[in-house]
Amino acid sequence: MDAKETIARRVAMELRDGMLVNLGIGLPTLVARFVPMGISVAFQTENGLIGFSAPPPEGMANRDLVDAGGGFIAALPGAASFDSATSFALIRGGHVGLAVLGALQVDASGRLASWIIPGKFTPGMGGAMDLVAGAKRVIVAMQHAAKGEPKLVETLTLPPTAARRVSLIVTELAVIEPTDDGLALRERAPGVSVSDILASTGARLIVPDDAPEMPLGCD
Amino acid sequence: MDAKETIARRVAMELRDGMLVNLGIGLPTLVARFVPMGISVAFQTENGLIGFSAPPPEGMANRDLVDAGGGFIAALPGAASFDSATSFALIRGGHVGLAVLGALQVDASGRLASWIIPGKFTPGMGGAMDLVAGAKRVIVAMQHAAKGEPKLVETLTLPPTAARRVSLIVTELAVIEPTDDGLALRERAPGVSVSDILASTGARLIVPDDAPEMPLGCD
Amino acid sequence: MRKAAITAEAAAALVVDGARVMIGGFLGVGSPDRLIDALISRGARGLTIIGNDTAYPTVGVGRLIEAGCVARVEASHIGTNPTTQRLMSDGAIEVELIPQGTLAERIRAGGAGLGGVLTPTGVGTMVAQGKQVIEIDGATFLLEKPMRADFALLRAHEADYCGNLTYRLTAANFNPVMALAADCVIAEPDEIVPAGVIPPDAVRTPGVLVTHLVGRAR
Amino acid sequence: MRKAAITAEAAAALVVDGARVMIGGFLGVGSPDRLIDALISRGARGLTIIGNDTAYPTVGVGRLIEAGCVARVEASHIGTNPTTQRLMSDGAIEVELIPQGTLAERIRAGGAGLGGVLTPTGVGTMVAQGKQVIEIDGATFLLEKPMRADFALLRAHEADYCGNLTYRLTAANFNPVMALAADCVIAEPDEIVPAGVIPPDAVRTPGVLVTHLVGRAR
Repeated sequence: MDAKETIARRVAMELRDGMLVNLGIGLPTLVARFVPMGISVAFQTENGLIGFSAPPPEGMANRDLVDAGGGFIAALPGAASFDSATSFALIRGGHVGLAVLGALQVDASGRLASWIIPGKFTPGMGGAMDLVAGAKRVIVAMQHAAKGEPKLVETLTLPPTAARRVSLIVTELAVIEPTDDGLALRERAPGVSVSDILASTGARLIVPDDAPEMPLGCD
Repeated sequence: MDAKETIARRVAMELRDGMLVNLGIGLPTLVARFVPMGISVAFQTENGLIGFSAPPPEGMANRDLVDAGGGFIAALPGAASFDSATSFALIRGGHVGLAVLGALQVDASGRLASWIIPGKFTPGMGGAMDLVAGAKRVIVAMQHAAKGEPKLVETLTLPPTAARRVSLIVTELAVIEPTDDGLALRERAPGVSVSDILASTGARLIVPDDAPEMPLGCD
Repeated sequence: MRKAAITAEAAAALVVDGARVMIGGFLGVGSPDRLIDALISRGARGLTIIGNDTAYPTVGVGRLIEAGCVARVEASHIGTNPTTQRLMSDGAIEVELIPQGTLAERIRAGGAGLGGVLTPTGVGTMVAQGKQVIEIDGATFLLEKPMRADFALLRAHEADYCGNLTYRLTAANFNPVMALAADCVIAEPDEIVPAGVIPPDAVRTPGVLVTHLVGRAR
Repeated sequence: MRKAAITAEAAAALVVDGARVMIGGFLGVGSPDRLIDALISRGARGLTIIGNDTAYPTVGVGRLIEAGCVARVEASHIGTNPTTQRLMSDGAIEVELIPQGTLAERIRAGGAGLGGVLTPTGVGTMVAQGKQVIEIDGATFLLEKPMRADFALLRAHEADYCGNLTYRLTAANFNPVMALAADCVIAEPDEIVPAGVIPPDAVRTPGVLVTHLVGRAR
């Protein structure tokens, strides 16, 4: 299992029956492949649809039906479409139960940075700032480090996406929960030791006596 | 021609081709009967439809298709329906070219009162406050006096519907325009003299040397 | 994401006495009549009703007023219902009058996570009393607070098994915004159809907003 | 209230150099491609483009950037278009980044006569710089100003002779709010049908908002 699948599988364990879920572009999108058995969730794409699966059958793509990353999707029976103002009324208004987002950094206070590397790359925030401000729960799904540099840092060096603390951070090494006291290690990936995690983390971690292995579902 | 028809006919002369028009409940509704030849306007009913005529053919009424007074209407080809938030986005956003409203009083500053007689009757403002705040032009269509009391007064004794000055006042006796200097008499009804008008008016009127007769269209 | 249909009686049992209840409709058109029946049958008391109007004594929300279910009304117009007028004069019910567009927008704001509504409507009138006035680029606006409720009782035309709703002609009115702004949203459709029968572009209220669907009467 | 159809070229001639232009679409999906073609053909210059993104260099709004028509962009995302990134770095175009929900709501406010938008989005970030922060009942909101434009260029699915518009699936996106917020609204539909063919409940943009319809190519 590669790092991305580990992350996506672990995040999928946070899905609850009946939830409206928004998956960010990139890694978070993979979560849709691992919805646990017996659970039914609705996925929203913020460009204007609830109820899709991706990709459409070969040759069946419709140019007017894409996800927020521009990829073709299929609509499920019971899908609903709407404009951007309504889509973000759903997001800002707390109707999205769970948003899963990528991040460039998360700091000890649980804030994430995800939309700009000043002077280098300025993709823009897209819908991420609204999702962090409005979703009931926000999970950051990201690789633990990038090019050897830790992405979990004591204080953000990049501009934050929101003042709000995210609910959970899931990486290929660990599950970490931001708390009032700082970042608390909750789970280890299979075969990963606490010292492995500490070695790749740039922020102080609250380490429990026993950090269990993360559940990754079954096939 | 009775008083109401005179008022409705004169107001109808203010309609312009392509206008979106909102007619208030009661007397203003009559204006729809006198749209001048060669002019096409769209009527909005603020409970959620543009493009209607009233009433529907005998036996053809639909319980889900009424105007803001609760009366059955017919939708014309090209009608559009929408919810209350959208309806008032159209109204507040200046998309309504002309609103025609009834009033209890209008004063020398051009403000109208139309929604409450404190201690006696409290119908509420319904959509009137939004229409006065948002329509491009607002015409008050009302009888000149009620029970012998002038409805045009120096200063409102009833609570105002808006701070905004209305565009024009049309009664069965006269057409009056609120200006920076006060209420200006613009036209007389056929057979009505300036002194008749002054006798029924409780506010100072700016009287021109020659007040022409009001046009009332032809059948 | 299928929903099970419940009866109007089961829905009315959820709406506890004293609750804040948004009810769709405009002079009774687009109001959930079976839910209103059921609230009257169970003898609901002390409700705060949020809606455009109180219709007529024998129609829509007016029937709840007549049956003594209502302690407070937040509406734009009560002129068509003499009972509301009389009970207000007698002090038996409280009435807050709100301009119609402001009411729609306050409910939308409550459902859309906005902090309030900045509207020119009501500036310089009794409606402005006690409210913050904000000057923006030389124009004056009232700051109107978002509105939410414990329950929203909606009338829809069609619902599908996922709870997606359509409305018909002028029966939509306040129903779509109310679907956003209550903790528990109960929809009473004229018809229920399988998922996939309502095309995605025809849906006006996505099913994820609907807590319960009222099924057909047996 | 019939409208006459105009050509994309005639429409592009209306859109003067230097204008503020809202353009519907999300990564090019739901963007008015024939209007974009016509703007490029006529050599439009100095436009301020308001839209969700700048798509890709060969798609949608990205083509206007590539052709040198654009002086300024107000959008939520430019990460898919390296040309936008490069021209911004070079100082050849200005870019203002706006959170996607805030952008949609600011445009809606501009079209709905509201004084601004009170949103929690962006509080405590660079987006809040220079903006008024308003505390309401213990929560903090940014006051974001309404947005309007000289022109809105929309892509619709169907239009009828009255200008009523429908959109399809995820091609609606910013088009419906933009229809409210520009002095001149030009819609490019895939199909034009007679009045009465689009049922009133299927209309998403009432025809009164549409200034011009772009007709079929000859």
